[in-house]
Amino acid sequence: KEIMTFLEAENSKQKVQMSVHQFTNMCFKQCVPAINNGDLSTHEEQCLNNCVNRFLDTNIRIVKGLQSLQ
Amino acid sequence: KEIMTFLEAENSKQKVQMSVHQFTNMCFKQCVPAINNGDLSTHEEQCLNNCVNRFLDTNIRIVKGLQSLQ
Amino acid sequence: KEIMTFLEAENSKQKVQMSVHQFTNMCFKQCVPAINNGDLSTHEEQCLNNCVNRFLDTNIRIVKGLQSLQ
Amino acid sequence: QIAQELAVANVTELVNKITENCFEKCLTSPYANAQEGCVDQCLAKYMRSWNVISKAYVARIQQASTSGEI
Amino acid sequence: QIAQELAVANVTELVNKITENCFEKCLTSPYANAQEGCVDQCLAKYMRSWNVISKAYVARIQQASTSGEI
Amino acid sequence: QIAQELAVANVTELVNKITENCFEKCLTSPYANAQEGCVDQCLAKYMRSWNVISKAYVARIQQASTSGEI
Repeated sequence: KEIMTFLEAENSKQKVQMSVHQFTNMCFKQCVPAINNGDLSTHEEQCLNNCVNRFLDTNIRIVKGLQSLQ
Repeated sequence: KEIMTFLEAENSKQKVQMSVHQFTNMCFKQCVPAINNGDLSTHEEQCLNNCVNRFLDTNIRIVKGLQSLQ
Repeated sequence: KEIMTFLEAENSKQKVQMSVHQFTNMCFKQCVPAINNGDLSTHEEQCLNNCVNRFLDTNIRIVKGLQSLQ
Repeated sequence: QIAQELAVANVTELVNKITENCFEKCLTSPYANAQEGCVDQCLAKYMRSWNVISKAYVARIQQASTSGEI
Repeated sequence: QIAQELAVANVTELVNKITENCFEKCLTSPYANAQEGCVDQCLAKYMRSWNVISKAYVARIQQASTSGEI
Repeated sequence: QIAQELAVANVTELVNKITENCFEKCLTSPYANAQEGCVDQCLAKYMRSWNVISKAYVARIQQASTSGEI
Protein backbone atom coordinates (compact mmCIF):
# COMPACT_ATOMS: atom_id res chain seq x y z
CA LYS A 1 0.00 0.00 0.00
CA GLU A 2 2.82 2.39 0.82
CA ILE A 3 4.38 1.49 -2.51
CA MET A 4 1.14 2.42 -4.30
CA THR A 5 1.03 5.81 -2.55
CA PHE A 6 4.66 6.39 -3.45
CA LEU A 7 4.05 5.44 -7.10
CA GLU A 8 1.00 7.70 -7.36
CA ALA A 9 2.87 10.64 -5.85
CA GLU A 10 5.80 10.04 -8.23
CA ASN A 11 3.39 9.78 -11.15
CA SER A 12 1.65 13.10 -10.45
CA LYS A 13 5.01 14.81 -9.74
CA GLN A 14 6.21 13.46 -13.08
CA LYS A 15 3.11 14.83 -14.88
CA VAL A 16 3.63 18.29 -13.37
CA GLN A 17 7.30 18.28 -14.44
CA MET A 18 6.44 17.18 -17.98
CA SER A 19 3.87 20.00 -18.20
CA VAL A 20 6.50 22.49 -17.01
CA HIS A 21 8.80 21.23 -19.79
CA GLN A 22 6.02 21.70 -22.36
CA PHE A 23 5.03 25.19 -21.15
CA THR A 24 8.63 26.42 -20.87
CA ASN A 25 9.38 25.17 -24.40
CA MET A 26 6.29 26.94 -25.78
CA CYS A 27 6.50 30.21 -23.82
CA PHE A 28 10.29 30.60 -24.18
CA LYS A 29 9.88 30.60 -27.98
CA GLN A 30 7.35 33.44 -27.81
CA CYS A 31 8.50 35.53 -24.85
CA VAL A 32 12.29 35.46 -25.36
CA PRO A 33 12.75 36.55 -28.99
CA ALA A 34 16.50 37.34 -28.83
CA ILE A 35 19.43 36.35 -26.63
CA ASN A 36 21.35 39.44 -25.48
CA ASN A 37 22.40 38.26 -22.05
CA GLY A 38 21.71 35.51 -19.53
CA ASP A 39 19.13 37.38 -17.42
CA LEU A 40 15.40 37.69 -17.96
CA SER A 41 14.09 41.24 -18.38
CA THR A 42 11.05 42.30 -16.34
CA HIS A 43 9.08 42.29 -19.60
CA GLU A 44 10.18 38.73 -20.48
CA GLU A 45 9.37 37.43 -16.99
CA GLN A 46 5.92 39.05 -17.08
CA CYS A 47 5.31 37.55 -20.52
CA LEU A 48 6.27 34.06 -19.29
CA ASN A 49 3.89 34.39 -16.33
CA ASN A 50 1.08 35.61 -18.57
CA CYS A 51 1.81 32.89 -21.13
CA VAL A 52 1.41 29.95 -18.77
CA ASN A 53 -1.64 31.49 -17.07
CA ARG A 54 -3.42 32.30 -20.36
CA PHE A 55 -2.57 28.81 -21.67
CA LEU A 56 -4.16 27.24 -18.59
CA ASP A 57 -7.20 29.55 -18.93
CA THR A 58 -7.53 28.41 -22.56
CA ASN A 59 -7.21 24.76 -21.54
CA ILE A 60 -9.94 25.09 -18.89
CA ARG A 61 -12.25 26.96 -21.31
CA ILE A 62 -11.81 24.26 -23.99
CA VAL A 63 -12.58 21.46 -21.49
CA LYS A 64 -15.72 23.30 -20.31
CA GLY A 65 -16.76 24.03 -23.90
CA LEU A 66 -16.40 20.36 -24.89
CA GLN A 67 -18.36 19.27 -21.81
CA SER A 68 -21.23 21.63 -22.73
CA LEU A 69 -21.37 20.06 -26.22
CA GLN A 70 -22.21 16.62 -24.80
CA LYS B 1 -10.30 -15.62 -30.43
CA GLU B 2 -13.20 -13.16 -30.12
CA ILE B 3 -11.05 -11.07 -27.80
CA MET B 4 -8.30 -10.96 -30.47
CA THR B 5 -10.79 -9.79 -33.11
CA PHE B 6 -12.09 -7.13 -30.71
CA LEU B 7 -8.57 -5.95 -29.90
CA GLU B 8 -7.58 -5.76 -33.56
CA ALA B 9 -10.72 -3.78 -34.45
CA GLU B 10 -10.10 -1.39 -31.54
CA ASN B 11 -6.48 -1.03 -32.59
CA SER B 12 -7.30 -0.07 -36.19
CA LYS B 13 -10.10 2.27 -35.02
CA GLN B 14 -7.58 3.88 -32.70
CA LYS B 15 -5.07 4.32 -35.55
CA VAL B 16 -7.69 6.00 -37.75
CA GLN B 17 -8.65 8.38 -34.93
CA MET B 18 -5.01 9.26 -34.22
CA SER B 19 -4.50 10.00 -37.94
CA VAL B 20 -7.59 12.24 -37.92
CA HIS B 21 -6.09 14.12 -34.94
CA GLN B 22 -2.80 14.54 -36.83
CA PHE B 23 -4.44 15.68 -40.09
CA THR B 24 -6.85 18.10 -38.37
CA ASN B 25 -3.98 19.64 -36.40
CA MET B 26 -1.93 20.11 -39.59
CA CYS B 27 -4.69 21.26 -41.97
CA PHE B 28 -6.40 23.56 -39.44
CA LYS B 29 -3.15 25.55 -39.08
CA GLN B 30 -2.98 26.09 -42.86
CA CYS B 31 -6.63 26.33 -43.92
CA VAL B 32 -8.05 28.42 -41.06
CA PRO B 33 -5.73 31.44 -40.86
CA ALA B 34 -7.98 33.68 -38.73
CA ILE B 35 -10.86 33.20 -36.30
CA ASN B 36 -13.75 35.52 -37.20
CA ASN B 37 -16.64 33.28 -36.23
CA GLY B 38 -17.41 29.70 -35.29
CA ASP B 39 -18.45 28.48 -38.76
CA LEU B 40 -16.29 27.16 -41.58
CA SER B 41 -16.48 29.12 -44.83
CA THR B 42 -16.95 27.16 -48.07
CA HIS B 43 -13.38 28.08 -48.93
CA GLU B 44 -12.03 26.77 -45.61
CA GLU B 45 -13.99 23.52 -45.90
CA GLN B 46 -12.74 22.96 -49.45
CA CYS B 47 -9.18 23.65 -48.31
CA LEU B 48 -9.49 21.09 -45.48
CA ASN B 49 -10.79 18.46 -47.92
CA ASN B 50 -7.99 19.19 -50.39
CA CYS B 51 -5.41 19.22 -47.61
CA VAL B 52 -6.14 15.72 -46.32
CA ASN B 53 -6.50 14.27 -49.83
CA ARG B 54 -3.26 15.83 -51.11
CA PHE B 55 -1.46 14.69 -47.93
CA LEU B 56 -2.63 11.11 -48.53
CA ASP B 57 -1.61 11.37 -52.22
CA THR B 58 1.84 12.52 -51.10
CA ASN B 59 2.08 9.68 -48.58
CA ILE B 60 1.21 7.06 -51.21
CA ARG B 61 3.66 8.57 -53.72
CA ILE B 62 6.48 8.51 -51.13
CA VAL B 63 5.79 4.86 -50.24
CA LYS B 64 5.78 3.87 -53.94
CA GLY B 65 8.92 5.91 -54.57
CA LEU B 66 10.76 4.22 -51.70
CA GLN B 67 9.63 0.78 -52.89
CA SER B 68 10.98 1.48 -56.39
CA LEU B 69 14.39 2.36 -54.86
CA GLN B 70 14.81 -1.13 -53.42
CA LYS C 1 24.27 -13.58 -22.43
CA GLU C 2 24.60 -13.52 -26.22
CA ILE C 3 20.99 -12.40 -26.40
CA MET C 4 21.72 -9.51 -24.02
CA THR C 5 24.68 -8.40 -26.15
CA PHE C 6 22.49 -8.61 -29.28
CA LEU C 7 19.70 -6.60 -27.63
CA GLU C 8 22.09 -3.91 -26.40
CA ALA C 9 23.68 -3.59 -29.84
CA GLU C 10 20.23 -3.37 -31.47
CA ASN C 11 19.18 -0.79 -28.90
CA SER C 12 22.12 1.52 -29.52
CA LYS C 13 21.81 1.06 -33.31
CA GLN C 14 18.15 2.02 -32.94
CA LYS C 15 19.04 5.16 -30.93
CA VAL C 16 21.55 6.25 -33.58
CA GLN C 17 18.97 5.75 -36.35
CA MET C 18 16.30 7.70 -34.45
CA SER C 19 18.79 10.55 -33.95
CA VAL C 20 19.56 10.54 -37.69
CA HIS C 21 15.80 10.82 -38.36
CA GLN C 22 15.54 13.77 -35.96
CA PHE C 23 18.61 15.60 -37.35
CA THR C 24 17.63 15.03 -41.01
CA ASN C 25 14.12 16.34 -40.31
CA MET C 26 15.50 19.47 -38.62
CA CYS C 27 18.41 20.24 -40.97
CA PHE C 28 16.47 19.48 -44.19
CA LYS C 29 13.92 22.18 -43.25
CA GLN C 30 16.68 24.77 -42.84
CA CYS C 31 19.26 23.76 -45.45
CA VAL C 32 16.98 22.82 -48.37
CA PRO C 33 14.67 25.84 -48.76
CA ALA C 34 13.33 25.02 -52.26
CA ILE C 35 12.96 21.93 -54.43
CA ASN C 36 14.35 22.56 -57.91
CA ASN C 37 15.74 19.12 -58.66
CA GLY C 38 16.55 15.83 -56.95
CA ASP C 39 20.25 16.50 -56.29
CA LEU C 40 21.88 18.30 -53.38
CA SER C 41 23.94 21.35 -54.28
CA THR C 42 27.43 21.67 -52.76
CA HIS C 43 26.05 24.50 -50.64
CA GLU C 44 23.13 22.39 -49.36
CA GLU C 45 25.41 19.45 -48.54
CA GLN C 46 27.84 21.71 -46.68
CA CYS C 47 24.93 23.25 -44.76
CA LEU C 48 23.65 19.78 -43.73
CA ASN C 49 27.13 18.79 -42.51
CA ASN C 50 27.49 22.06 -40.55
CA CYS C 51 23.96 21.74 -39.17
CA VAL C 52 24.43 18.33 -37.56
CA ASN C 53 27.91 19.20 -36.27
CA ARG C 54 26.81 22.53 -34.76
CA PHE C 55 23.75 20.84 -33.22
CA LEU C 56 25.98 18.24 -31.56
CA ASP C 57 28.37 21.00 -30.37
CA THR C 58 25.37 22.81 -28.86
CA ASN C 59 24.16 19.61 -27.20
CA ILE C 60 27.57 18.94 -25.62
CA ARG C 61 27.89 22.56 -24.45
CA ILE C 62 24.41 22.45 -22.81
CA VAL C 63 25.25 19.18 -21.01
CA LYS C 64 28.56 20.63 -19.73
CA GLY C 65 26.83 23.87 -18.74
CA LEU C 66 24.18 22.01 -16.75
CA GLN C 67 26.83 19.86 -15.05
CA SER C 68 28.74 22.97 -13.96
CA LEU C 69 25.53 24.35 -12.36
CA GLN C 70 25.33 21.43 -9.94
CA GLN D 1 -12.31 -1.36 -20.32
CA ILE D 2 -9.73 -1.15 -23.09
CA ALA D 3 -12.27 0.67 -25.27
CA GLN D 4 -12.81 3.12 -22.40
CA GLU D 5 -9.10 3.80 -21.99
CA LEU D 6 -8.80 4.50 -25.72
CA ALA D 7 -11.75 6.90 -25.50
CA VAL D 8 -10.03 8.76 -22.67
CA ALA D 9 -6.79 8.90 -24.68
CA ASN D 10 -8.72 10.32 -27.65
CA VAL D 11 -10.44 13.05 -25.64
CA THR D 12 -7.13 13.99 -24.01
CA GLU D 13 -5.45 14.22 -27.44
CA LEU D 14 -8.36 16.33 -28.74
CA VAL D 15 -8.26 18.73 -25.75
CA ASN D 16 -4.47 19.12 -26.09
CA LYS D 17 -4.56 19.80 -29.84
CA ILE D 18 -7.45 22.28 -29.59
CA THR D 19 -5.81 24.11 -26.68
CA GLU D 20 -2.51 24.42 -28.56
CA ASN D 21 -4.12 25.56 -31.83
CA CYS D 22 -6.56 28.01 -30.28
CA PHE D 23 -3.91 29.42 -27.92
CA GLU D 24 -1.70 29.98 -30.98
CA LYS D 25 -4.46 31.57 -33.07
CA CYS D 26 -6.17 33.67 -30.38
CA LEU D 27 -3.48 34.80 -27.94
CA THR D 28 -0.28 36.63 -28.75
CA SER D 29 2.74 37.75 -26.78
CA PRO D 30 2.83 39.42 -24.18
CA TYR D 31 -0.36 37.45 -23.41
CA ALA D 32 -1.80 40.21 -21.21
CA ASN D 33 -5.45 39.74 -22.25
CA ALA D 34 -7.71 36.70 -22.22
CA GLN D 35 -9.52 36.14 -25.54
CA GLU D 36 -12.49 34.03 -24.45
CA GLY D 37 -14.72 34.94 -27.41
CA CYS D 38 -12.04 33.97 -29.90
CA VAL D 39 -11.31 30.72 -28.00
CA ASP D 40 -15.00 29.74 -28.11
CA GLN D 41 -15.23 30.41 -31.87
CA CYS D 42 -11.95 28.60 -32.45
CA LEU D 43 -13.23 25.54 -30.57
CA ALA D 44 -16.36 25.49 -32.75
CA LYS D 45 -14.28 25.85 -35.93
CA TYR D 46 -11.90 23.09 -34.80
CA MET D 47 -14.69 20.61 -34.08
CA ARG D 48 -16.22 21.32 -37.52
CA SER D 49 -12.79 20.85 -39.11
CA TRP D 50 -12.35 17.55 -37.25
CA ASN D 51 -15.62 16.31 -38.74
CA VAL D 52 -14.71 17.42 -42.29
CA ILE D 53 -11.28 15.73 -42.08
CA SER D 54 -12.74 12.60 -40.50
CA LYS D 55 -15.34 12.19 -43.28
CA ALA D 56 -12.79 12.83 -46.03
CA TYR D 57 -10.30 10.35 -44.55
CA VAL D 58 -12.86 7.58 -44.00
CA ALA D 59 -14.10 8.11 -47.59
CA ARG D 60 -10.53 7.62 -48.87
CA ILE D 61 -10.06 4.45 -46.79
CA GLN D 62 -13.35 3.00 -48.09
CA GLN D 63 -12.52 3.95 -51.68
CA ALA D 64 -9.08 2.28 -51.41
CA SER D 65 -10.70 -0.73 -49.77
CA THR D 66 -13.34 -1.06 -52.54
CA SER D 67 -10.82 -0.69 -55.36
CA GLY D 68 -8.72 -3.42 -53.73
CA GLU D 69 -5.77 -1.08 -53.11
CA ILE D 70 -5.57 -2.17 -49.48
CA GLN E 1 15.01 3.27 -8.33
CA ILE E 2 11.83 4.43 -10.06
CA ALA E 3 12.39 7.94 -8.72
CA GLN E 4 15.88 7.80 -10.17
CA GLU E 5 14.68 6.73 -13.61
CA LEU E 6 12.17 9.60 -13.63
CA ALA E 7 14.94 12.01 -12.66
CA VAL E 8 17.01 10.76 -15.59
CA ALA E 9 14.02 11.14 -17.93
CA ASN E 10 13.54 14.71 -16.71
CA VAL E 11 17.14 15.72 -17.23
CA THR E 12 17.12 14.14 -20.71
CA GLU E 13 13.94 16.06 -21.61
CA LEU E 14 15.47 19.28 -20.26
CA VAL E 15 18.72 18.82 -22.20
CA ASN E 16 16.80 18.06 -25.42
CA LYS E 17 14.48 21.06 -25.13
CA ILE E 18 17.28 23.49 -24.26
CA THR E 19 19.46 22.19 -27.10
CA GLU E 20 16.61 22.58 -29.62
CA ASN E 21 15.61 26.06 -28.43
CA CYS E 22 19.14 27.44 -28.14
CA PHE E 23 20.21 25.91 -31.46
CA GLU E 24 17.18 27.60 -33.05
CA LYS E 25 17.81 30.98 -31.40
CA CYS E 26 21.61 31.13 -31.67
CA LEU E 27 22.58 29.33 -34.89
CA THR E 28 21.32 30.03 -38.37
CA SER E 29 21.77 28.46 -41.78
CA PRO E 30 24.44 27.77 -43.21
CA TYR E 31 25.61 27.00 -39.65
CA ALA E 32 29.25 27.80 -40.44
CA ASN E 33 30.10 29.40 -37.07
CA ALA E 34 29.76 28.13 -33.51
CA GLN E 35 27.97 30.57 -31.18
CA GLU E 36 29.18 29.45 -27.78
CA GLY E 37 28.61 32.78 -26.02
CA CYS E 38 25.01 32.92 -27.19
CA VAL E 39 24.43 29.27 -26.24
CA ASP E 40 25.70 29.91 -22.68
CA GLN E 41 23.44 32.96 -22.27
CA CYS E 42 20.52 31.07 -23.78
CA LEU E 43 21.02 28.21 -21.31
CA ALA E 44 20.99 30.68 -18.40
CA LYS E 45 17.82 32.36 -19.76
CA TYR E 46 16.12 28.99 -20.29
CA MET E 47 16.83 27.80 -16.74
CA ARG E 48 15.45 31.09 -15.33
CA SER E 49 12.38 30.71 -17.56
CA TRP E 50 11.90 27.13 -16.33
CA ASN E 51 11.83 28.39 -12.75
CA VAL E 52 9.38 31.21 -13.53
CA ILE E 53 7.01 28.82 -15.35
CA SER E 54 7.35 26.16 -12.65
CA LYS E 55 6.44 28.63 -9.85
CA ALA E 56 3.50 30.06 -11.82
CA TYR E 57 2.12 26.59 -12.64
CA VAL E 58 2.46 25.24 -9.10
CA ALA E 59 0.76 28.42 -7.81
CA ARG E 60 -2.19 27.77 -10.18
CA ILE E 61 -2.45 24.14 -9.08
CA GLN E 62 -2.44 25.14 -5.40
CA GLN E 63 -5.00 27.90 -6.02
CA ALA E 64 -7.31 25.48 -7.85
CA SER E 65 -6.77 22.90 -5.11
CA THR E 66 -7.63 25.43 -2.33
CA SER E 67 -10.74 26.72 -4.09
CA GLY E 68 -11.93 23.12 -4.51
CA GLU E 69 -11.79 23.28 -8.32
CA ILE E 70 -9.80 20.05 -8.47
CA GLN F 1 12.34 -10.83 -35.01
CA ILE F 2 13.20 -7.86 -32.80
CA ALA F 3 15.60 -6.60 -35.49
CA GLN F 4 12.74 -6.88 -38.00
CA GLU F 5 10.34 -4.87 -35.82
CA LEU F 6 12.95 -2.15 -35.45
CA ALA F 7 13.45 -2.10 -39.23
CA VAL F 8 9.69 -1.64 -39.70
CA ALA F 9 9.67 1.16 -37.10
CA ASN F 10 12.51 2.87 -38.96
CA VAL F 11 10.86 2.70 -42.36
CA THR F 12 7.59 4.00 -40.87
CA GLU F 13 9.43 6.91 -39.24
CA LEU F 14 11.22 7.64 -42.55
CA VAL F 15 7.98 7.58 -44.57
CA ASN F 16 6.24 9.87 -42.06
CA LYS F 17 9.06 12.42 -41.94
CA ILE F 18 9.48 12.53 -45.75
CA THR F 19 5.73 12.88 -46.26
CA GLU F 20 5.51 15.75 -43.78
CA ASN F 21 8.56 17.58 -45.16
CA CYS F 22 7.70 17.14 -48.84
CA PHE F 23 4.04 18.03 -48.27
CA GLU F 24 5.21 21.21 -46.54
CA LYS F 25 7.74 22.12 -49.24
CA CYS F 26 5.72 21.15 -52.35
CA LEU F 27 2.05 21.81 -51.57
CA THR F 28 0.50 25.05 -50.37
CA SER F 29 -2.94 26.12 -49.23
CA PRO F 30 -5.62 25.76 -50.74
CA TYR F 31 -4.02 22.48 -51.85
CA ALA F 32 -5.98 22.33 -55.11
CA ASN F 33 -3.19 20.85 -57.27
CA ALA F 34 -1.09 17.72 -56.88
CA GLN F 35 2.65 18.35 -57.24
CA GLU F 36 3.97 14.92 -58.13
CA GLY F 37 7.14 16.13 -59.86
CA CYS F 38 8.13 18.21 -56.84
CA VAL F 39 7.33 15.32 -54.46
CA ASP F 40 9.57 12.94 -56.43
CA GLN F 41 12.47 15.41 -56.42
CA CYS F 42 11.90 16.16 -52.74
CA LEU F 43 12.05 12.42 -51.92
CA ALA F 44 15.36 12.10 -53.80
CA LYS F 45 16.77 15.17 -51.99
CA TYR F 46 15.60 13.87 -48.61
CA MET F 47 17.22 10.45 -49.08
CA ARG F 48 20.50 12.13 -50.09
CA SER F 49 20.24 14.40 -47.03
CA TRP F 50 19.63 11.36 -44.80
CA ASN F 51 22.85 9.80 -46.07
CA VAL F 52 24.87 13.00 -45.57
CA ILE F 53 23.58 13.43 -42.00
CA SER F 54 24.06 9.74 -41.20
CA LYS F 55 27.71 9.77 -42.34
CA ALA F 56 28.44 13.02 -40.46
CA TYR F 57 26.84 11.74 -37.25
CA VAL F 58 28.58 8.34 -37.33
CA ALA F 59 31.89 10.15 -37.99
CA ARG F 60 31.32 12.28 -34.86
CA ILE F 61 30.49 9.23 -32.75
CA GLN F 62 33.62 7.41 -33.94
CA GLN F 63 35.78 10.48 -33.36
CA ALA F 64 34.43 10.89 -29.80
CA SER F 65 34.88 7.16 -29.22
CA THR F 66 38.52 7.25 -30.44
CA SER F 67 39.46 10.31 -28.39
CA GLY F 68 38.01 8.60 -25.31
CA GLU F 69 35.27 11.24 -24.86
CA ILE F 70 32.62 8.53 -24.60
